[in-house]
Amino acid sequence: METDELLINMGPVHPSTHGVLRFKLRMDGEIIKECTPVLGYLHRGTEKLGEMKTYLQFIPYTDRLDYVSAFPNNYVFVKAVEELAGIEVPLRAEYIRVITMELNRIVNHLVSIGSLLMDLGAATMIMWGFRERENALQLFEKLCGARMTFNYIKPGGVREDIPEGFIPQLNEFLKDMEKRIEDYEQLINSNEIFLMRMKNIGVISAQEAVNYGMTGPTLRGSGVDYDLRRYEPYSIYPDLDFKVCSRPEGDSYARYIVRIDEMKESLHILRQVVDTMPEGKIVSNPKYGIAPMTGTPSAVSTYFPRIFTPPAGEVYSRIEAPKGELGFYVVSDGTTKPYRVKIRSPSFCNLTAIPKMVVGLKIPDLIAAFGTIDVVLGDVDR
Amino acid sequence: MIANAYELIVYILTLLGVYEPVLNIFQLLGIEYVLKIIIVLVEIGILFVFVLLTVMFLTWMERKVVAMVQARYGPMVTGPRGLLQPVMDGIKLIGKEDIVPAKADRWVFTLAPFIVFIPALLVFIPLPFGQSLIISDLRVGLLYIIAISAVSPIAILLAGWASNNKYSLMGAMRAVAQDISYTIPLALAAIAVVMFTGSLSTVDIVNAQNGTWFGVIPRWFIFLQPLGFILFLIASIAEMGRIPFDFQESESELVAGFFTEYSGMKFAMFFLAEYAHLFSVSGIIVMLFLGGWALPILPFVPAALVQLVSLGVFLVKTYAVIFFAMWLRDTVPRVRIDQLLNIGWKIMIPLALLNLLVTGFLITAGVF
Amino acid sequence: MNPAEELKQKLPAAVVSTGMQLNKPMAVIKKEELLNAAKKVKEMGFDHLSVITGTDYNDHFEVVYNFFSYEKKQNLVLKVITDHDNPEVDSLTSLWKGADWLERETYDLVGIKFTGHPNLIRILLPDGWVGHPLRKDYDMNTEQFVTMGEGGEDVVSTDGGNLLRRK
Amino acid sequence: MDPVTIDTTKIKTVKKKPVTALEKLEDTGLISTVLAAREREGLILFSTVDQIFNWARLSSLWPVTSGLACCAIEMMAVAMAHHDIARFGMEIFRASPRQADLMFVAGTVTKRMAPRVKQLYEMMPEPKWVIAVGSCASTGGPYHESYAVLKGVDLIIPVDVYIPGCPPRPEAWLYGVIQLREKIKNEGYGAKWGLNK
Amino acid sequence: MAWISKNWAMGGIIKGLIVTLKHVLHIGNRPTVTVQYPYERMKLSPRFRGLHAVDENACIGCGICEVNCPNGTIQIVKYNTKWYPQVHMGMCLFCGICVDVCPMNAMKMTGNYELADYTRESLVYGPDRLLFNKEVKQ
Repeated sequence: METDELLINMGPVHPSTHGVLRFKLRMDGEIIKECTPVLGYLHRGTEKLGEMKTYLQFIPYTDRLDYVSAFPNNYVFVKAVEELAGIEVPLRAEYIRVITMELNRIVNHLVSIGSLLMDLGAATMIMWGFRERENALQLFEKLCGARMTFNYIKPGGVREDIPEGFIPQLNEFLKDMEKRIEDYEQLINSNEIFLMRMKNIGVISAQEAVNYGMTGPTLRGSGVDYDLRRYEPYSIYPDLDFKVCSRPEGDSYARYIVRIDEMKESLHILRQVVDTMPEGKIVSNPKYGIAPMTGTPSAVSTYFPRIFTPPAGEVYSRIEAPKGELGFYVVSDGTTKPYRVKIRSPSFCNLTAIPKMVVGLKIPDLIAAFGTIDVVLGDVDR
Repeated sequence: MIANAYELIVYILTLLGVYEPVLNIFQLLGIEYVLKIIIVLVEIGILFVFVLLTVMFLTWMERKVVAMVQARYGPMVTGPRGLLQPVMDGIKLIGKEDIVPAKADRWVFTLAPFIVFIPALLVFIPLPFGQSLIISDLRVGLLYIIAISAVSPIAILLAGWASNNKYSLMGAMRAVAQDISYTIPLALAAIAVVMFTGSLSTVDIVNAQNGTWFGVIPRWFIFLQPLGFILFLIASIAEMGRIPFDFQESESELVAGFFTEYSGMKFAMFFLAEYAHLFSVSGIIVMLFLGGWALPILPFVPAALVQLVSLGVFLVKTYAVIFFAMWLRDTVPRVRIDQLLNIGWKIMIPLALLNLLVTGFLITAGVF
Repeated sequence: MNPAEELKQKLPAAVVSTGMQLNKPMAVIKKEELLNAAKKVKEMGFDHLSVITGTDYNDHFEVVYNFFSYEKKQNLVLKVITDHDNPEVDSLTSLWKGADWLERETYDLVGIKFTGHPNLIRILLPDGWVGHPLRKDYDMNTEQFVTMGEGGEDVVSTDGGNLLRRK
Repeated sequence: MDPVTIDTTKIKTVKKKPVTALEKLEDTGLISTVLAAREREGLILFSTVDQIFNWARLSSLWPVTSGLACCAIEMMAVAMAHHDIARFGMEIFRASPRQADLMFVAGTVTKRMAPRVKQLYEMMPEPKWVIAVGSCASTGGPYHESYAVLKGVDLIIPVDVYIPGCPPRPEAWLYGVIQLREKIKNEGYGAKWGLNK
Repeated sequence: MAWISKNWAMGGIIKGLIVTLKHVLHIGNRPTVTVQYPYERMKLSPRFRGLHAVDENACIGCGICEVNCPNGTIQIVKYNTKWYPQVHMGMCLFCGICVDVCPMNAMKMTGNYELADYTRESLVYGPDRLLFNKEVKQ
């Protein structure tokens, strides 16, 4: 019998491509023979805009790269600038930054797991995930006045100090979250249909994962026990006790479990940070050292110069964002604006492996594998 | 004894003292068959309205159950607790533009929703809603039900093919594969019940379940056929096309499955058919395994109320099954199409055959 | 030992100079020797290619490669300097598959050609886009519009007439 | 487009819970149309159709699932437990534009995406509405200087309601939805089809 | 048979069903969390960055906010013989930089997020709608 290959365009407007990604699929019946992701439907030219804005003006734009977890984006750009200009950061500011980043990791994984389950057809998990996310977002709003796009971390510190009532609310959230993670595990982890859909799907070996440049939970799901927080420590992570979660299987289920474990680990970190939080200043001034003032609304505006010129040079700074290794390559020519900003986004590099992972699978498997890679299109296309 | 809804209507009219004079008039004119037709039409009208109202209520219920599981309210603004929501959806869909894609096969494209919708109504004919609330007690009622529900794959295939859309076609192919592979265990599980009753008539099946063992346990077939019940339940959820088996409309994979290209009223007909199907299949489950309208306390109910009570019993049981289907939908993800077929062919059919074998053996051995 | 110095010892012909990119050891590599140097770098255990990026310095381009070693926990930066008129360097896709998209992106936005790349086409911008946006001489004033052609492919033109509702 | 002109100053938000029957009717969306019908003389029957259809339309706006960028995450948040757009009967996000009435343009419309957004809009059956959510969709917002971003989605498709915010918090979003309901309430039947005088 | 009992005992599904049933019946501190927006609102943080407000007396019209705005949202316009900022809400990022940089602390951001409107032009908030001692919305 004569058969013909079926060409399918998934996306860019498709319910399960997490935004505007498009897959060109060459199918043999229901089997995927070749998968070509087509990117760029959300390419907004952030890197070019970086050259047109001053350092302080560019910080809000970093929020909008990976909009599910904006704090790490914020932080890594600021970290690059701080390294470039040699700004020292007060300890309390670092603690606040770690709180925000770890909370954001939980939020990110909630969204990631939720949308994975929604793609698989179970709408309940995403509702529950967003319910807890909303509590976290209320914390964010309390802290910085916005829910998703914060513009909170500034070179030399943070924009405002922790408000009253923040820590008790955070503690409540942590207590609540533990129970809720149990719920999720009970709902999903041993569900036979879920296991059928996830086990041995989208397998990628450790060696291949490294070769493709995958990072984050996707890499740790393949058994590479690697986390920048541990091996290239930044901020106050050297002082904290946490374990790096990894699973050897390298399939979709392993990546999912790694995310659940990481949420628990983040709760552990947050508890430590809250317990050992020091008093002190929240912002330092590159010219005058640590500013003699804390907690007032416009601390940054008073003690951080509006016009800010780091010395000429280049830096590649990276951290462990929820999705993987997030890096900013910033070149300064000594003026008020960066000469070049390059964003090494984890989603972009993790997505490289998708064509390899899904060959021989079916469309539903593509969705399952793609969901566990946890891609945000703002981060891919920039 | 009143056998079906027609006789019930005649009985009620006689009680009211209306039937005799009207019949006399018609007999005078020599067209008494017209009266019969009118009564049948009234019957069908009542059924139609009932199905429509049920479907509307079901969509509302579905949204409310989902909302409860997900810690929210569901429709609230339109009408009290959002009860008017499905009505509004219906009116809106009537007012929508009706698009036929340029490359679609117009005739088949328009025909398909009707072919889906009409069998969904026809299934209700031999379904006993109460002691004598049945449109017609066909002697082969069960066979009729299985045969009628086999029509819908054809319509789905027509709809998917006529849309001229890859997603539609794939959705249709999947739906058909699924329907075929699950009709067999469905029928096999039902046959085991028929072996007890020795009749395909739905009335006989329910009557066989009327009464108790030891005065306590109701004589429902679920206790005789637990495996058969589970198989029938799973197969009928697949037949209804609901999560975890909703391949006709697997939203995250195929946009909206075979009715991706449908809009307005035609889409509404698919929607109606889906929920009518949900109700009828739940009713069939109740009829086959949960005793239909039968309840041990029914003999103690005063004769005047027995129709109403039996209807109530049937509805409560049916809604319990429907609630289970909705509850399951909110809990589990969707299985993959090949896994679905694997389960159907490799597990369900052997199990159904085994069930049949054991049942036959036990009946022959005279255990029951 | 500083991996950049190590590389210089092993391949003295390829390394022009060594230095630091702030706190990471950096080696400037000759354009022709890049593939050899990369092979050597991979042998040295740098298995993670973190980022590839290009920068336009008006008179020349710099292509920067950041490597990381999972075993040694070390960083290494390679830098290649090309001329401005015809920027071309060797592709590293044969060594790191992750380099594929990073090189395509650099080609797309900065306009550096990677010889030996199996599929060097634009990745973020549609085919047919004029200019490479991250070059300093990119024309920001001419608006380019994308419309849909046959089969869902993108067609780029400066005329958005059939896309826009009103001028 | 634009057969309907609405005096924006007259529209007020519903702030307190409706108590009387009249207030409840107003809340569900019927009463304003009744008043409007009284004002239009000689069109009583037609206006009754108006009322019912408008009520139906504003009560069952099914959005099309088309998240573009940051705002799409807030769109999910709007549909989720805390804000629950289902209260307005809008939780049925249809993946197929053929069955949708409303499009949330939630996020940056890049030049590459613009023809697809336009196509999506054209695939929707009449009557249809568009809400531009967030700065990016309204005017290009943060990215309006960028080479790759369209400066506002209203350049390619007609927009009914703009919701500023970057991204707007879900309550702002719901406020926008209420504004759209107000607008539909005051539309004549067939306004979207150009039948209105 | 072993395979069936391993994969099809359905223990996991039953566990999941129990969890969801708990939610339906509200067992174990799992209430409905919905905030019914038009009638009730979430508690807003005092730091929330919503619509701008300009102190009529403090603002000197220096234009520092205009210069520092990342994407040119703010324009200084003449109003009542003085110069005040005018904000295009349809373009604003709500980043708060204008508040940070204001030398006179005249720029504030209020908790007003109900800004949806029917036309693009009406998103431009002139001084008449931004200044303090005037009502923001009628």
